[in-house]
Amino acid sequence: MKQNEMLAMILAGGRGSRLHDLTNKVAKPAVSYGGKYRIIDFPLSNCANSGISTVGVLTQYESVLLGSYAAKSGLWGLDTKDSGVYVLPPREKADSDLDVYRGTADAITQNIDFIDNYDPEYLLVLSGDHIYKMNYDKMLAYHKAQNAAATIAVMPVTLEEATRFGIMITDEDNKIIDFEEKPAHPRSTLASMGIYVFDWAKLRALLIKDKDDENSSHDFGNDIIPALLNGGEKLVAFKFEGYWKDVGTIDSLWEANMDLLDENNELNLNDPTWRIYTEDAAPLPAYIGPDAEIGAAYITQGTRVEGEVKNSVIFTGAEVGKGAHIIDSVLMPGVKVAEGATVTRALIANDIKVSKDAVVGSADSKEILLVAQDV
Amino acid sequence: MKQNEMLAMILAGGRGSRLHDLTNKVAKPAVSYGGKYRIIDFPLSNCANSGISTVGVLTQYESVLLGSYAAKSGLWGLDTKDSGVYVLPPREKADSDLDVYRGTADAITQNIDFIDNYDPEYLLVLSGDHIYKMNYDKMLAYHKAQNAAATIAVMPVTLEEATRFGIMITDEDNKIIDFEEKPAHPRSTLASMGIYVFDWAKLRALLIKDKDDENSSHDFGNDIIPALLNGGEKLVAFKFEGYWKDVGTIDSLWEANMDLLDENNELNLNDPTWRIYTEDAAPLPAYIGPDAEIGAAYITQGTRVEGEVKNSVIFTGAEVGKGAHIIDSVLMPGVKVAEGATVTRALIANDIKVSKDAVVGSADSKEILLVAQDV
Amino acid sequence: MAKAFGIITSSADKKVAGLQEYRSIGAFSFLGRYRVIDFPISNFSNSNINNIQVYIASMPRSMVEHIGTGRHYNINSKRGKIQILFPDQTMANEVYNTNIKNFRRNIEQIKKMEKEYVVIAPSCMIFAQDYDALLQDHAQSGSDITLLYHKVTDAKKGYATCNVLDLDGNRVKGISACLSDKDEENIFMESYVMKTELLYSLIEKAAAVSSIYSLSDIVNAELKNMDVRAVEHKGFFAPITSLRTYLKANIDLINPENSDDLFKKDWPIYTRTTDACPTQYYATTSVKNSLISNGCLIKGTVENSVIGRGAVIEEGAVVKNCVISAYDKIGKGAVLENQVVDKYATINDGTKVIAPAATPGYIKYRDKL
Amino acid sequence: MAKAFGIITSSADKKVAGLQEYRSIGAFSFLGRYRVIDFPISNFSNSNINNIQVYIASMPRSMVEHIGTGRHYNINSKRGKIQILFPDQTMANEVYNTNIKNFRRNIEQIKKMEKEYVVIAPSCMIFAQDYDALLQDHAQSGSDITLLYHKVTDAKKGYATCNVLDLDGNRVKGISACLSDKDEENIFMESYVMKTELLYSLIEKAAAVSSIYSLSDIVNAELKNMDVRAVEHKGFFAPITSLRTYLKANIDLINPENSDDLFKKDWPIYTRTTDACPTQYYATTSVKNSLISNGCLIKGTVENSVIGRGAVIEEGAVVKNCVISAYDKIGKGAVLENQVVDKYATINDGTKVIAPAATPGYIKYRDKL
Repeated sequence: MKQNEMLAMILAGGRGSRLHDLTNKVAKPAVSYGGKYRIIDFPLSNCANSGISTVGVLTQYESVLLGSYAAKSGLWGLDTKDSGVYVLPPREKADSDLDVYRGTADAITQNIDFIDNYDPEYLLVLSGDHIYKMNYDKMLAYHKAQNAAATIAVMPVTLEEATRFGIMITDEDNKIIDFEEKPAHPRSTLASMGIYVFDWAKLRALLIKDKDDENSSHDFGNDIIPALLNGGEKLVAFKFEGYWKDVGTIDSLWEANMDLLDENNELNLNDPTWRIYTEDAAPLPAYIGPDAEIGAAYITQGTRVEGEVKNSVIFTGAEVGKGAHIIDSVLMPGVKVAEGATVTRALIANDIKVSKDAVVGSADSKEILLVAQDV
Repeated sequence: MKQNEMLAMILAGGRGSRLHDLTNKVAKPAVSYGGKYRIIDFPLSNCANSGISTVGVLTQYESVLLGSYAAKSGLWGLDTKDSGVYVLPPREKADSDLDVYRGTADAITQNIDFIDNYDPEYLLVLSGDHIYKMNYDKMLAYHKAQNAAATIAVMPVTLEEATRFGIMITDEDNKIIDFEEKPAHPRSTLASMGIYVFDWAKLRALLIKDKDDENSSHDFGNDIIPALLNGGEKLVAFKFEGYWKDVGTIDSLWEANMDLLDENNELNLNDPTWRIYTEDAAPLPAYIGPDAEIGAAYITQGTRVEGEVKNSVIFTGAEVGKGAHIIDSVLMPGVKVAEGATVTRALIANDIKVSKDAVVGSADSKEILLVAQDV
Repeated sequence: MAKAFGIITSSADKKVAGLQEYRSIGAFSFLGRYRVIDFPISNFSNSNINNIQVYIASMPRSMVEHIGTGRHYNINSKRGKIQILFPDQTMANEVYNTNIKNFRRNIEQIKKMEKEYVVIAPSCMIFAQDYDALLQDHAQSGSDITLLYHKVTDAKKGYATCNVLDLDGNRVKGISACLSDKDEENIFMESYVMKTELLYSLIEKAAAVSSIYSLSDIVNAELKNMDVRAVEHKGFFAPITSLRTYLKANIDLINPENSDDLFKKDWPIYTRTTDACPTQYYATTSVKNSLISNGCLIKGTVENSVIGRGAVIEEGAVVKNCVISAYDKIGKGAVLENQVVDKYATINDGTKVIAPAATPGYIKYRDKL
Repeated sequence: MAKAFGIITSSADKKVAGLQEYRSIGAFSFLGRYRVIDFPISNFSNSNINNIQVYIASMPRSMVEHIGTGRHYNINSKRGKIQILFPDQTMANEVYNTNIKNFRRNIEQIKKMEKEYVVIAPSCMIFAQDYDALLQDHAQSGSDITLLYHKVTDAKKGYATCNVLDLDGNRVKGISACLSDKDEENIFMESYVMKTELLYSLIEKAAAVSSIYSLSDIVNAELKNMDVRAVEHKGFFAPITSLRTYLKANIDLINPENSDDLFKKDWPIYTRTTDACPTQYYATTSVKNSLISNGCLIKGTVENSVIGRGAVIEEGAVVKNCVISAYDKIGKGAVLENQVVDKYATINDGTKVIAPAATPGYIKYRDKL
């Protein structure tokens, strides 16, 4: 696409409180995933691969790590002369006091001045905590071809799942005729993925109106999309098929990691035409010791494995001692499992130490055990 | 110096309200200077040239332009694997609500978590709105040689000027024995430049104590330096000789620009061993038209001069029409002076248009005229 | 993302006296702050062609340093790449040093591109061109190859080492050296659009027919078997084929009418910055109709000239119709007319070097006179 | 900021069968994800030597792409620079291709460095060295030159193209080829610290005496006129001088005792990232005592081997004591022992290639067998 024809804004302010101790110190988009990535690498790499030059990352809660990470725009090649990743927490202005972002739409409203600097025709609004690969340039082409005011990416879910999502009711031309937030009795199974392309001029006008509306929660799903629909604007659904995951809970984060053990997983991180970029820690390749027993596993560089690893994902800097057993588990970055310890159906948080001969988790547990303190 | 032995934090939150309309839209550190620079280029280039890898820029008021500018760490070569410029506005944390920086020291206190990530031995605290060249590595070497808890850069001023500065009273070994903020009757002429090297561990402990002190204004000059002195810590003065300017007013900003017309000015921006780096707008060289009359002038690339320019500084993108006269003036970026207009003893703000045959400013005016609206 | 990758050829067949002893034409400085290669690379970058191969015939150092990883050309280093490709070994007999030979040497790198189309541009010509538009136009036309040409009315001057297209409408009937005595000619801009598959087969065919065939030779030989179409380029065009045309291209672009045509707001020409400060002018100076780069000290008289970064023009010096390169020192009272002064040269106080406009002089790299 | 600039020599005098046909030793991949040149560049960067010249003898493409602008080596591009310097023209008779000739060709670039000292390191040897400490040590000693050496007890094996130092205490009495029948020798690590002025004069002297003199030759010849001191290097050291030593250096570093000695937390070895995903291991796999890069699919058996990025080891394949390079495919049931497999090679299902450890085999770039 042309330079700055479409600007991307990533909503990365979520507290992710259902991830418990994993998000005590880092915002959810900075949580580690897939051996070497952080969740926000996915929307950022998608932007880079879709030819988008300028990305704003809207942070809010506990953003120091997320902020300094996203600021390294070179990780995604977004550091050329006219491109950049800009971290945008709430800020004080001449005409308003310092205030938190009151909702997803307010986060954009508070950064209208930033967006105006680039004078884009289209605005892409993304969430910072979903795992998926998507070509936003194709979505923009669809938006243009449909001559829509807004295009919303949707994916088919089951009727049961549909009760947990914003659901789009469309006609045969993918035109959105109605929208329901978490309906008890869904009229459609097309769930919004929280990915929007807007005509910037139209959205801008609407945001300025919404800003002072006391009845508004300043949210895209609750306020802006309904306002567009009620205003008679053309909204279309862009159908996505492929891997998409909101890793909102420990179970779903574990599951998303386990998905990678299937060689034919839909996400396919090994696709040379659509790489996910991340920080490279410059360590050695994975060291697999003389007595190691490796089964199905997903292991990244900078690890040392001297024990058994089966059906598990081992992140950068993790170590598995001699005679230790890692079964159906996820070892996040820097985890050290000492000799003889056994870890089963557990997700061990960053830099945790599992001591010699400790037994953690169990094969029969229904839920995945989160270990966030040394054991 | 060793990677991250010393981290730099630039205080860039000033409203700069004495610069009037120049700082309506941009924070003072982002104000243009010297044809092609912004003020914050000076501390950032000094950091790069002193071998500092990691710089935090503490922004507050109207920081969108300053923030996106400072985030382009590659401009100062600070985008290598382990270096970066990080923009740090106030942010919400798990244990505290979103709040503005309450003082210079509080700005550091609110970012202790950021600094701790890099585990530096020393912290360099700088101001974002001074124009000067300085090797902070030499200052650090002095700090270490003196085995000080804090080192403060000072420069000699006149007794009259001394009443406007924080004044350091030192013994013959440059040890600071007392400190006076804007004294009516100065006991010394060594003015603090607002440049500090601290032992991070000592400062950190002090900041945590200061944070909850209700009598503190959370300011380095008012609170932290006196507390160190009272605590019996060794503070030393590091003497600076050379060009240093706080461009707090329109007159001083104009004057600082005019200083560049003297080939032997002390600042010497043409020094190949200590370049000041800035954004390169990739325009053509300066076009000097067939009827131009150029006298003593400082003109950067991307300009078009077809009239007369005498004793003036012409910034990127500025244009001077045929028969126009620019005398003793500063044309900020993007200023267009139409044919036949005359500009005398004026500072024309960014992107202002001076219309055909307009007359702006006068040779007899005591103060420099700031032109911030099209005339 | 464009469906094409870009190739910039070395233009090793062009010979510019003096300058070329120290670097290839692509690495020549141009208009004070650019290098000639900035134009084809910026054209590709602006056309969304982010995979670019730059072929180098010899003396690669300055080109490698200038191009770097291409960030300053706005190429996302994760999605795109500027790759510099070197010849195996320069042959003593220059006729062997063809672009076909260079392509063959690097054929594995061409095969890695995996793009349907290739756009080929020369490193020695100054012009702006939207190759994305040309690519779409080419695909729609159904032709095998699209070539770009520029209609000139001064063909007798300055195009000696260029080729011309013999056209029947927009069909190309022949490609031949510009030796005619006509004023009007269609100068071939050495720019091609074709499918990558076709380039492979032309490379193989050329090698099979003759060891000294270049790409234009094989295209010319195959004209009867292919549909080769020409598109006319409009706007500023300057091939750098001699010292005179180099000087002329620089001086022509002082005129805002020409520079406004080449440097458009939506078509930036990127280059590497050197962090030079603005230029200092003195009370004694007189500057007329010139382009002045940053970092200079100008005390003397400059007319109709292009002055490179960091040059010093001392008091009383007179510089007319010249290209002064970076870091040159022009001494007090020195007089230069119609000269191309290479980098780091020193003209001593009072030295006078004057040449006629038709045969400009060249002053060597680091020379003192 | 160090008071020295760094030079990395091309090591064109070393000959590694096979691999070197495609790239110089500095560009060899090493331990799956590094290249040999990463070690000397990281040593300089970690020693605060930010102005680095890398001399290249031939086949520069992969080296130029790998080094880029040096950002990944933590070199601030505004204050420092990694400069790649090319030979004028490779001479047909290899004896002429000395480092002195390459220095002379690029003498203007050396003169631009404006640093008091120069540190010279080879591109073909794997070791960690704090050159800043060595520089301070050199300055304090008052010697003219400081050389670095490593004491070995297996001099008969693997150092054939290295030189040894003849020492009297720490005074160097002679530099000569390692041809001795002794086991203990002081292998010269081709690393020098001296004043830049002395390097100039040695370059001039060497050229005056013999066209085939290299830097070590002229230093040896001048030993009687200078105070040349040697410092012993401790820690992991592996010169890459043959296919056998290349394989051995890789396999030795599987052992954490060796790798912990070379890769220290405060002495990172930088390299360029390729954004490969983690490696996928299957239920059928058996991996023991190996280093496995990212992006691989491992279904078969791997023992005592180093596996490069993106390699595929199919079910039933057995790889022992091998270096498998990036993007190799080892087919089902194939057996490889003591092999160095170059990049992009395919070993078909069932193929067996077994060599003795003393004379390992080499499988060519892009070969299929």
